[in-house]
Amino acid sequence: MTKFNPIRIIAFGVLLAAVALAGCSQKEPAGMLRVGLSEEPRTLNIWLASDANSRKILSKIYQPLYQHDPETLELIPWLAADLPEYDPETVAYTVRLRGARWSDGAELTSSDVAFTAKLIKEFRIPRHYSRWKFVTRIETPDKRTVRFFLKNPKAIFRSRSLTIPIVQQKEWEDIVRIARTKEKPLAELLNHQVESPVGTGPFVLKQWREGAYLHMVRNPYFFGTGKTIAGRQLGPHITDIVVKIFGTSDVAILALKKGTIDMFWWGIQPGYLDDLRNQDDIHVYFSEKSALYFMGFNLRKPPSDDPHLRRAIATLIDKNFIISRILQGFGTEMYSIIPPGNRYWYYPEVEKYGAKLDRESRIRKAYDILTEAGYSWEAPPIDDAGAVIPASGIRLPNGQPMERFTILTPPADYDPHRAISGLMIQEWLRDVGMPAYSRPMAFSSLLQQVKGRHDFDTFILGCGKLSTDPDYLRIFFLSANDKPRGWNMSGYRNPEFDKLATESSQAMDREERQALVRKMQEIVLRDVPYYPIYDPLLIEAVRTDRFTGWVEMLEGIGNIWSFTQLKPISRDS
Amino acid sequence: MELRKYIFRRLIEIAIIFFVILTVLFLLFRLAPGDPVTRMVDPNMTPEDAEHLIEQLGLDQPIGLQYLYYVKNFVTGNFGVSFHYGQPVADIILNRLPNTVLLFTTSIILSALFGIFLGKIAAWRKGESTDTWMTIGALICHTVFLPWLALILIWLFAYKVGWFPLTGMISAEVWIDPEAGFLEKAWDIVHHMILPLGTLFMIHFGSYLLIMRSSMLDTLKEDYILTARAKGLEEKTIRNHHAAPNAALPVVTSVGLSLAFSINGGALTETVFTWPGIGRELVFSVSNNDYPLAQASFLLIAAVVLLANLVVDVLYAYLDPRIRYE
Amino acid sequence: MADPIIKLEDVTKTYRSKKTLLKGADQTVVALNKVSLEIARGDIFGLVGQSGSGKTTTGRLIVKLEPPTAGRLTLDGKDITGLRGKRLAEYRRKVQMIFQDPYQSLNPYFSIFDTVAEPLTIHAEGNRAEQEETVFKALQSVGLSPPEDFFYRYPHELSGGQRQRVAIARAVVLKPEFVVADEPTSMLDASISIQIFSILQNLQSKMGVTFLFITHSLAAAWYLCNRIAVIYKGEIVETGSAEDVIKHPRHEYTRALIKAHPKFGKT
Amino acid sequence: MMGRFVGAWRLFRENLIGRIGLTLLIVFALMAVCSFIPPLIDPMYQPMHGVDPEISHSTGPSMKHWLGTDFIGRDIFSQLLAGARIAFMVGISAAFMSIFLGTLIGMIAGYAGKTVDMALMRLADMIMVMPTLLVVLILSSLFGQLHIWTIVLIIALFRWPGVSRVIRAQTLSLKQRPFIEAAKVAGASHVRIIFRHITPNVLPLALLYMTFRVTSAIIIEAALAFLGFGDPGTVSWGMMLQWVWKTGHMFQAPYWLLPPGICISLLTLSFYMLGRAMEEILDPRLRQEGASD
Repeated sequence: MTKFNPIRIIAFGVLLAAVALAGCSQKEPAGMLRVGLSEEPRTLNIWLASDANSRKILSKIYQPLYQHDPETLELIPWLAADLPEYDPETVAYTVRLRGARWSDGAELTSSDVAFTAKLIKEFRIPRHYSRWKFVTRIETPDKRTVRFFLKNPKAIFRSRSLTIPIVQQKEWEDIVRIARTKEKPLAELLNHQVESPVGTGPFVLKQWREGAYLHMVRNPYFFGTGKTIAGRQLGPHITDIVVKIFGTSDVAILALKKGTIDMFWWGIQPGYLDDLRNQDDIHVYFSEKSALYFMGFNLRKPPSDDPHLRRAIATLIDKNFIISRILQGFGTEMYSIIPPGNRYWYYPEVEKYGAKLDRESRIRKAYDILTEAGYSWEAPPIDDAGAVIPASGIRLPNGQPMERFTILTPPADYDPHRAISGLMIQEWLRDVGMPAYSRPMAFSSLLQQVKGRHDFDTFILGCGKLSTDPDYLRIFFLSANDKPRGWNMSGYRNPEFDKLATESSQAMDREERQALVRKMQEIVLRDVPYYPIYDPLLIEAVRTDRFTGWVEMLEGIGNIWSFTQLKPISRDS
Repeated sequence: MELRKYIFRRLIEIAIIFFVILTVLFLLFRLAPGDPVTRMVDPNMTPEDAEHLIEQLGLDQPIGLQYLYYVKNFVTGNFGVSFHYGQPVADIILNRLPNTVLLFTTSIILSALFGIFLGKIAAWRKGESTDTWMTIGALICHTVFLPWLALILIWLFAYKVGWFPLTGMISAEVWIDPEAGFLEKAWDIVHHMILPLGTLFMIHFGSYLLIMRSSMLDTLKEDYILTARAKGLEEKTIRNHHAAPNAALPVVTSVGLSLAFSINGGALTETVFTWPGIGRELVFSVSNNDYPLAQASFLLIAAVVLLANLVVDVLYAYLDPRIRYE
Repeated sequence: MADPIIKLEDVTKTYRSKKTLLKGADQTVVALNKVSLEIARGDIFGLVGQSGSGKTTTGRLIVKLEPPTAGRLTLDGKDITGLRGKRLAEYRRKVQMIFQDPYQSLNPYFSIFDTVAEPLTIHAEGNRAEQEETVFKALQSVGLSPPEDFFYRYPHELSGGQRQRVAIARAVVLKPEFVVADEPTSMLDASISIQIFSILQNLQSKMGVTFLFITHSLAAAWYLCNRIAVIYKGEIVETGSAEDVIKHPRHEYTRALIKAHPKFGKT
Repeated sequence: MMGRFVGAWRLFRENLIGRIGLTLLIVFALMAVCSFIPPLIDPMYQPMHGVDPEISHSTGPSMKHWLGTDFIGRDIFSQLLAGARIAFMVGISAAFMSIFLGTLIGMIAGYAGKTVDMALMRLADMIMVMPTLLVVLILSSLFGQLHIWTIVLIIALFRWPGVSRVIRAQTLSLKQRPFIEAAKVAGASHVRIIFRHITPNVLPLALLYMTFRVTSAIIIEAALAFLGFGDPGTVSWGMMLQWVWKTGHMFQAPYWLLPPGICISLLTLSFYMLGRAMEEILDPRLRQEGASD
């Protein structure tokens, strides 16, 4: 200890710093795309991967039979050779495969497809099972043909079931056989460690160094290379993808600005925009999301069981305030349950409570709705002279004073937008004298309370990734789904709606289904079990100095089309 | 003999404390509303799917039975499978632990050495302006808000000046490069470590400096220092050979006692710097309801702190024979 | 010796010394070894011995600060070991103690009034006015005057002698029957010691308090006491009237004590 | 009593660190008091709900908004003032509770000894090995977003062991002091001895520790809020930092990032300096592990 001399350590530190400066020049091959990701992917096991980050990686490896066209969102044959053929007699779909190869060189055959579907059914893989349980039989007449027999006509089969990723029978056979013998087969399957997934996609995983990065390289057997699909000439032209894990978006932004990553693969907070827009070699993309952020009411108990109250609350909510301030303008006001971006199914003619009104008019309108429904006040929000004043002591039509009215929101760490929206809504409801309290809760407690125990007044939640098929409309409001853990969280029960919903799920004619879905939207917005608030815009940024050719699409630029078409910019200078 | 008995007794105490923590933790996680299945907000997840998954994860069993399994597994060294990663918890922890140990121990050792050295000087110059400024500096370092400081350091040194990489522990470019040798990789880690290390260092060294200063002042009042002076020994010798080694003892204890507190800072630092360690993993697993991983990481931290305290106590007894233990 | 107020019969007290972490085993130290004493009512009884002889332990056993390891202690013939509750409170009223170090025996955060009145408060004696009256008298009796000047002062504002007077006032405020005075003057100057002695004598004669006067000084014991016991290494080596013990010491240790004190040669 | 206090004050005034600490503290206390003013001037200065009707994104300092506005147009300066109030509230109440618990438990353990001591101290050991921030983090993420008072309570419940150890040691030494024995001989009950005799003697030490606990409580609350586990219905400095961070203004808006961070650091510094100064004045022997946390 006595020999310890800090001078030496300082000198050493200075030396280190000097070396650091010298060693700063990083070299990267021209074809290497460096991507910043917020968190590590959860797993490479496709059956466990329910998180966005795993899906981002795995979607470049495992491929579905059909993709969506980036512009029209129509189905595009991907592993399949053409669109499925439907035979109404036998209620069967026939899919023919294109000649694709797995990344180990083996051929993709109809038995791989059948194997995948059977695996989902046998193990009842969560999130997939509901899309496959109505398939009664699968036939593989030859190596390139698969035929699926359905119990009854299902509108979602084409768009929902046939878009799941296909896995290789050879890779999974043994795992499945072992898992079958275990006490908890599903858990066994989910917990299986996949080191190097075998897929048919444009890239294969070369290395995953946990906590640091993932390295993917081009799949030499990728079926699309050189082909033109959906009018697009496919590559991939990039040789490597390096996915770096950042943890905090601020630092990832700095990395993008500094040039240590080429793409920022998750939503950017609006605060950075001014800065990023000013930088020449960065391009910012704004993509629509297929998302629904909404306020849900509990229809099982007073006071939110009263549609008048729900309409009054809907009137009081200033979507413009939420979008222009809390979302900084990067979102669209939603009026129906289906996002306006989903043009085919979206119905614009629904009731738009209080759209474009100012604060006072909202209060007046809500006051009118409530007075008409029999509500009374100790101090009403509108005085005798007709001016808006602070209100208090609202009473229900039966004369009882309204009890504490709670607005549950996710916590600030999960989504600050919804937490702050909840606070603002609380203030707006207080304007008409409602004893409203916004209460952010840990996400799983919130869901437990809303979805499990049904113990709440209202909540604000979001579905960040709605499918393009509108089947969720049925799932959210079907009476049969009003049960613990069921998706009808509001407890909405309407036989008229149920009938339409069931019809829509079996309508094989697209236009017939469109009409049904529109009618459903109208009913829902009349009864407001959910009140849609906003659909945020996805902001993504890339560097423009090394790669070009990003494809914009619903859900952003990180789609398969971008990664197969992206080209390095040659830098000869 | 006595020492062995003492250590044995302490180990038993530690085992009991550990067991209590283990039980409390189990209860906390199980009594909390919600479960890892609930938080999967995906309309494709039907109630039947959820029930099935809960059954498969073993979450449907009576809580008593779950507890028995949990204890049995812990005793047999099976820490279960992470709900989130689907990997054995032990693997994840073994993967993250070395990173934490590297960052944390380096920072503690460096800051203790620096703190002792500067504290010695400050005490020696008590009342002079050197002392005052050192003390004020140490206080500022010790009380600065860590995550905020960390972010500003990143902005300044990694972005503006560009001396260091932004965050993380290694750069992919170096490790992918087949030509990169061991030295290059080692340097890469060191390079990434400097900023988080600096942050932790700042927070800790201030407190060690203050403790050393106080302890040194006490030591200087002792008779043997007076004796040494009377013998006409050189001041520097007295300071470095007589006073400092004894005065450093409380710093050693405080390293042990404040370990739990330092771990808070460690977790924050790891989180801000995306350092792939236990602290960051714990914060992450907690927000994901990943009970097995969160429990195991927390217990690991508790065990380390408990054992560190024991080591410090024993060490202290060796270094200072006046200490008695009951 | 017709009416002993306090009686010790074969009282033994042992302590266990604690081991250190690295070395040493348990050791038993005998502080008192089968000590028997009888103290007559109204007496000032001297217990003389050098430090570590067990004289303080004897005092502490009598006031029940510590339990004896073996043997019997009685007050008015009633066994006092294991007293609890009401009977212990009763005993506390009757038996008090004056401590050696007046700097340590007063709570620095208590005013003089609080200190002296504390026993009254504890035993719920009188209301505030009555307590003030009692405390006033107690302070007067130990020679602190004017007493009201001392009421709201704190120990650190007093001299050693004044503090010891306060301590005595506290000990006698309940009008106890028996007081253990544990070297009450060893921390004080000789002149002040004499004043303290006369206070004790006064109290004995006026209030009829019996004192156990613990001291290391034979001279002090001879000056103050009727009867003396000499204690050496935890054993009583000699008991008798003050005259007897000093004029005709039977034990070697007593002789050594006397020899060490040149003053006795002259008287 | 008075004389003592005056003496201590004189010593304190000579202590540079104490002076700096006190000055800073007074500044922050003034800020906390002033936090009530802005909402009175105009509802848009209400720190939580008030927004400037004309500003809908973060702007820099101006005459109307001295430190600028945050992303939805709230005034940063009034948030900063409100944050001072919250910081004092959190710091002092958590510290007070933990010191109260720690002192009580320490005195009981030290005075009772034996089994009680053993049980309490093992409990203390157990709590001491748990990193408080991580514990609150776990609780907060498990049991929903916690209310600020719940957070305060948890911090208090997990920060007493350090104090109780010191108080126990102090009690052990006090227990041997003759004035305690004198009280015993006078017939004082255990309760009376603990509360009337020991308490005033350990109080200065407890008070000293309180300043350190204030610091740690403020830091824990701030870190928790910063990570997003705080009470979003409260405008604390940590929450302000969380807003800067989560809305992507981290490196864009120094007028918003710097003030709360500086305030957290300086307020904790001021309490810490105060503690150090008190420590040096009270008794050098009291210095034990104060600086370690």
